[in-house]
Amino acid sequence: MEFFLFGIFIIFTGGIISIFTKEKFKGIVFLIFAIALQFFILPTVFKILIYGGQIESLLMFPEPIGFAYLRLDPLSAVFALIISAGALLFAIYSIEYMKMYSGKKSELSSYYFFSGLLISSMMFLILAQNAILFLIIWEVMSVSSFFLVSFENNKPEVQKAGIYYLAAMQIGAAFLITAFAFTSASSGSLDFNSFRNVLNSSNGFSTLMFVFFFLGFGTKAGFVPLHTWLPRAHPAAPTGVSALMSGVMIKTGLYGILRIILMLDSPGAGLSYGIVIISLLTAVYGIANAIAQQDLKKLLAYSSIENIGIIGLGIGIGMLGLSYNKPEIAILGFLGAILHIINHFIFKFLLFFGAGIVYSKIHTRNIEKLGGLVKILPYTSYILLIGFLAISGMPLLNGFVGEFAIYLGMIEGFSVSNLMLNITFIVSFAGLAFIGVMAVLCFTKVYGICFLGLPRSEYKTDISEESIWYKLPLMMLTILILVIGLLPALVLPIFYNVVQEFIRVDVANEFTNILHIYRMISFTTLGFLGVVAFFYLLRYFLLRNRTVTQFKTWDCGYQVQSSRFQYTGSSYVQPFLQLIAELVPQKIKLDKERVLFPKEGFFRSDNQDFSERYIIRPMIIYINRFFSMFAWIQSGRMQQYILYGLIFLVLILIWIFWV
Amino acid sequence: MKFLIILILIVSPLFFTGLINKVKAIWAGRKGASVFQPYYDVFKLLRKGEVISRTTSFVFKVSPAVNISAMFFALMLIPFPLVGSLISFPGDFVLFAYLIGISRFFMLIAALDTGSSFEGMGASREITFSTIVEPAFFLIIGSLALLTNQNSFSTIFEMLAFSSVYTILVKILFVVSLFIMILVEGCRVPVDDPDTHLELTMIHEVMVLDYSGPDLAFILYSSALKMVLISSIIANLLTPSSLDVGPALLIFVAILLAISVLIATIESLIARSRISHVPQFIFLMTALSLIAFGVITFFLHGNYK
Amino acid sequence: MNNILIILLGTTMLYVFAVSRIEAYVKTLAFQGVLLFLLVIIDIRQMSWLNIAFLAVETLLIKTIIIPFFLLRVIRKNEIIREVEPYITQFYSLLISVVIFIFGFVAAFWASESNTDIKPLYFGTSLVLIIASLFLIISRKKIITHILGYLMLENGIFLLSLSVANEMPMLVNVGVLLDFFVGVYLFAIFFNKIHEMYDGGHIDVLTELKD
Amino acid sequence: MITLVLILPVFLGLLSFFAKNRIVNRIALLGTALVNIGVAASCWFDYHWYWMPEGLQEYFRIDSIGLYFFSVMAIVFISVAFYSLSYFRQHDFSVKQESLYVLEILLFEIAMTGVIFSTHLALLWVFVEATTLSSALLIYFEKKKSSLEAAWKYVFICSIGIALAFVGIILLSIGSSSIDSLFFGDLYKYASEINPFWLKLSFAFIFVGLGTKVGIAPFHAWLPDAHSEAPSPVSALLSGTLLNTAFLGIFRVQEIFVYAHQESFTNFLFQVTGFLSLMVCSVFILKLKNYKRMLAYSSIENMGLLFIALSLGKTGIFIVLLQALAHSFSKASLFLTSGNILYLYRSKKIDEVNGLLKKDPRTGWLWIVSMLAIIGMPPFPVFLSKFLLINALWTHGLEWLAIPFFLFIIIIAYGMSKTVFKMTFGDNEEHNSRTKLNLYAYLPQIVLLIILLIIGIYIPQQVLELINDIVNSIN
Repeated sequence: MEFFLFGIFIIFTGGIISIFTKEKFKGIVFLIFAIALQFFILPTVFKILIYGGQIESLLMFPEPIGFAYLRLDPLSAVFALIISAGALLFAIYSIEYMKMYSGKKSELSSYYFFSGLLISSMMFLILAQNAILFLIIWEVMSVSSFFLVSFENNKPEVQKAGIYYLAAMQIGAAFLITAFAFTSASSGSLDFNSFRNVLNSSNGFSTLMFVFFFLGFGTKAGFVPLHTWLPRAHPAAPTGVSALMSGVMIKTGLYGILRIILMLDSPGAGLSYGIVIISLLTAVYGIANAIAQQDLKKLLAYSSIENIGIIGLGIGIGMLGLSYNKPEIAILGFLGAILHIINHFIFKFLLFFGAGIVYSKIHTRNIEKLGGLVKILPYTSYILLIGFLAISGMPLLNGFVGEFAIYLGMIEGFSVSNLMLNITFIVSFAGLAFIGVMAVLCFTKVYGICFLGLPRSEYKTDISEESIWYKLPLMMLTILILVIGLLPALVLPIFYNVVQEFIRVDVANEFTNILHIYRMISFTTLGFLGVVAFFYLLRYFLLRNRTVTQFKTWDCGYQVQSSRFQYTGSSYVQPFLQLIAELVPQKIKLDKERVLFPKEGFFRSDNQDFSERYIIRPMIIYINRFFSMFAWIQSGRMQQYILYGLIFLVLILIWIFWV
Repeated sequence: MKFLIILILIVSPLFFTGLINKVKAIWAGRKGASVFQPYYDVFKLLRKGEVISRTTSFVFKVSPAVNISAMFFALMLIPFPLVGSLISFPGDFVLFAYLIGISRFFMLIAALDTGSSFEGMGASREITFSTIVEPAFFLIIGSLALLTNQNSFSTIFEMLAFSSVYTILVKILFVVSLFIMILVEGCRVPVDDPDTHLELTMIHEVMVLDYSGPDLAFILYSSALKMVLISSIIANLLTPSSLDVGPALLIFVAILLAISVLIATIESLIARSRISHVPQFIFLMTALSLIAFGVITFFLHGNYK
Repeated sequence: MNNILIILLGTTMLYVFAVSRIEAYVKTLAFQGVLLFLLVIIDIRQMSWLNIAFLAVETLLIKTIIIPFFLLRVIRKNEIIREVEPYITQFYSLLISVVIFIFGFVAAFWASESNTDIKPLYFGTSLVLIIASLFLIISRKKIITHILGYLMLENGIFLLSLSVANEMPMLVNVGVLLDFFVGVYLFAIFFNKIHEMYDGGHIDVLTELKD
Repeated sequence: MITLVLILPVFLGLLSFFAKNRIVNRIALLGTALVNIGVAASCWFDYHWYWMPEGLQEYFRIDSIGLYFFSVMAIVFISVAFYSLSYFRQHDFSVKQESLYVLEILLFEIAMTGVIFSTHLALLWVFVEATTLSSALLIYFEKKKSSLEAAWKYVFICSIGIALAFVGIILLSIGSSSIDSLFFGDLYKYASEINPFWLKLSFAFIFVGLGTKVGIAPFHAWLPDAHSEAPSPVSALLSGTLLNTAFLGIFRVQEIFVYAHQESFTNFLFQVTGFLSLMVCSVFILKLKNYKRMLAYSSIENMGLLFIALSLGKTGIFIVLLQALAHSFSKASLFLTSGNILYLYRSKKIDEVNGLLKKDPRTGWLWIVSMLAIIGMPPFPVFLSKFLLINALWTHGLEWLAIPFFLFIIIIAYGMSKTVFKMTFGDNEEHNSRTKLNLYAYLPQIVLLIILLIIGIYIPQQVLELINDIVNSIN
């Protein structure tokens, strides 16, 4: 444990030291510390994951914190894994990416300092077992990430996004503080273990507390309708930070939820259904909005919401399995959730890095302005194809592995004879398919429009090839994707102990069955890969001594004058958006003169966030209106002020005489 | 045995296409080309060179191969009455759907790769309709799994016997909706018209406008195979499991033929509907599957209520 | 005897609401000082001589002589001879003051029943003085009037403390007196400043700071 | 000891007033500050040990809570004293002005010390009034129109309030005529003999009076003006120590109710006013134009928190002490930093300040961190007190109060952070000429924040003992 803690300390000091180093070495220094972090964290983590068990150490604080256990159990270990891996990738990537901001010394120092703070706080968070300590670290995490989000704070929109993010985090924290305070008050201790009997007492209070916890952690994780900060914060932040936040930090919210679930003996069916429904909603909502986006990073942010929904679905299924006492369902649900947490971390890092590379080269994130990047940035483009396939949950790649476990969980669930359960599972079964195909729509749009075809705007001519600092993390992530995607049976056993932690009975046999299924899948998919290769070679040999002419796109003889004639992203998704127009409200601004020979028109369509437009904004407006009613009290008239006091005095006197 | 059937099915798809054309010709009062015409076309294409757009990239070249091999492996997962499928494991139908999905993915980006507005339009329509078809298909398979309490293609269809009135009803509903799925995925009237190449209502054909030579051959073949896949699911639904192997397989093949004939008939009798009306038509599939699901739940939970 | 004095003291408040010249206010203040002095002198309870001497000095010297003259100087310096400008007209304020009177004495007698060792007349009059002077402060616009109102309030409180049997320690009395004195001095300073900076000691000029 | 802190400053002040010498001024100021610290420190070892001349024995005593507030005050005062050096540097005052400043600030400090240590209710009243009078001229120190208005409102409203408080005291002496003493000790001892009706009646007046000094709604109206118009170090003192001392007065009176088992009355009063103050703050926090006024409103909010906490019994007192300390230090640091900003930008308008981080990073970061400390970001102690407050609300069965509480708290936190980040972030094209501030403009805040950090994570054993001692000393 001391080893682990020292690792946390290492990355923190890394942040501090990089403040004092010369500008061009800051990144390198931070990278060195990040690598050191791996050596301290990973051995412990893998030991826990593979052999199970837990290590803990006791910190003694004075009142009011009191004693605080730091515990590393398999669940924490999973998150420690992605955090440390994320730190490493982030460090590598930042070196090249932050060259965009060379010359801003103080900003860069704060960037690395807060990155160190963020990573170390996340790492510490998953250990803390004491309510106040947990909350303290939680808030430190929020604040440090806030400073990272508002890195380019000279831009007003970035400032806005930062403040919005901070406010959202405050609301979430309010729920958490309330939940923790009430729970600890009624349990009489701040230690998590003491919460068990409170949360398991079968009265409305425990349910309420769970709801509060869910709201608090859900704000961080980005469950609908608490997600609105995500699509604002991610585009604002530097790409490395967006990756770190979307890949790792929002997972801490899920960690919290899972931690609370671990405290429940058997989660109530009602809660489980609630989580399934909300997650389904989140996923559909997220991907539907992602489809509509034109900003690359905003799109990725919404897709994070979608993936959070999928993970939540897995969790919900696991909880249902527990509450109906069907371990074979629960194991699949939780396994799927954990797998998808890992997978989403991997491909979301990949995609954000890719988006960042595009931004750093082309200096735009607007999909409609991009195109034909595959000719300019071949390496990135080919790697990103894998990334997009993976995030759309295509077989061969890791996205499918996680989702398949969730599918299997539902299929197992069909065998339970319970009307409610059947309906839920069928609906979510079809729903997940719907989400999958929408993901295909979304990411074919991104890849087809941005990377294929012809450029839709003038790029600056000398776009250099990607540097090694860009290639390295992409390569690492691709290898991970392929390994998990092609050989899931090798990777899965690592997560056995985690799942075991949730299902208290021994599920070794079920697990071996699952492994067998995954072997079948990897066998099939590898065969599939072989056949693809075969057909490609066949094509090659067929064409070897034939003439292959390069010509402009035939297009039924219709000759394209300029690249602006290509299909745009918005036109690609327009038919689908018409089908779901209610879910993604479009704001269309069209002015063209209605004369016989119109000169010049203007058309602009941008989509708004449903819950922001119909839930968040009205709430803010009403609160403002309420408070503005009292604006007159500070009128500057002294006698009025004295009168307040006298009136209040009289009121008190009246009260005294009455009582 | 399995291998034999799969072999047959691997060579047969183009035959079904030919059959459809033949029947259509007969409906039109023409003599029509030979049933094996599609084979001649494909072989001709395989022997030709290619014209490839300068705009395109690696994706454009690889996607036909991905497409065709995806269909092959989907075929591996399809069971046959009393014989079962080549590869079978719990949840294999999910993999089946996702294999079709990956082929779709590649076809879409290949279409966008040409940078032509025309093919982009086709891709956009293709995926829009798939977003409706896909959940419905999962609804069907899911409800079947629920009904039979099984978790893989082959076992599901083993368990499906003409046991009760419910199952018959369910089967009919599913058959109809799956048939709609064929029309959509196979780009048939009233969703799409495979005969034309130059109409703004085109969906599938327009996506592959820029393909030529072997690639086009692959595509033609795999789209034919896709139809066979789905119709063989229908056939599975309809084949009575009380027979022994020989007759069962015969009925199986007969149903496949019948489906192609039916498609041809519809195509010759009905006009293609406006593109804006297509979604409603596809939603019919979802609706039917939902009804069927309702029937199933009633069947499962109604008796003890 | 002292009851008459107290009634007189009460009626000064009515007079205050009746008249509208500032100098008259100051004179009233001085008169109140005299009355308080007499009250202190007349009912010599078993107080320590030191205490009596102190109170005598306080009332006669400070309340009656020093502060009024000091204020007169301030007023003359800033040549305020204009009328006071009430928010509420003379008539209504007079009416209200009468109401205050009635309320004060009702409260006093009620209190004396509940608690035996307070003298109802003292108590009532002091209540009247306090409430009336607060009303004066709220209802008038001139800052000087506020200061005068504050002083009358202090007189009322003094009377109230007289009405209580037990007395404060000397230290406290000295402190109170010191505060009172310094306070008035400060008021005068600020009043002069305000007159320099804004022309006219009108409270409405002091409404710059607001949200 | 107490005589030292009560008498010495007078001499020093008068000395510097008459000497008219910059060196003497500094010696007087820092000397007093150091003496205070020294006395506080020596009392930490044994606060029952003190020396007083016979006559004053009974009037001044150091009890545990007095020591606690005195130490807080001493620390704030020394940081203010050091900052004043930089303040003198910022506006080059004449020697005369400096001496006047020193004299007034020392008198102010003495008055507050008196409030903390006095054991007699009326004496406490005297010192509270003295604080008003001594600080009034300080508010008007920079001789601006607006500051004159602020000072007038401050001194007049507070005087009226204090007068009412005296009425309250007299009423109490009527009610407690059987005791015939206003020493807190006696009042506590014979609390049960006091006629509850008169007790409540008197408390109504005393609460209005001292509450006016504490600046709790609805008697808060003078506070934003005074705190925003005073020179920054003075604002720091006003907000960081004066409010606390006035609060201590109410605290001591409220203890009578605890001993008389009448506290339900005061608790309700405290909750009402507390939430009123939270609300007042959240009404204005979003529509303010002046950053010093923002700080003032946040003081109102924090006083509200103190009162809510005070209404929650034993656990409440722990929160009160923690919160009082946290608020004093962070608010002092904020006001001192606002002095830097005022110096750098020559404006109190929020819109005219931006890009602080670029103009002067140290000031910028101090501004941000102090803000985080006041809105209750961990690891600063305000967070602890808020958590414990919610906790206590639950244990007192008032959990529904958490809803308005968080509504207000979130709005306030949002408003403050929005303003602060608007000021610190962004570039500033207009003034890129960095104006140098000397070390004393940063050091005090840094020290205060470091102390806060320590308290927030790891409350030292002695402090904890003292706090527990206070909590237990209440029956």
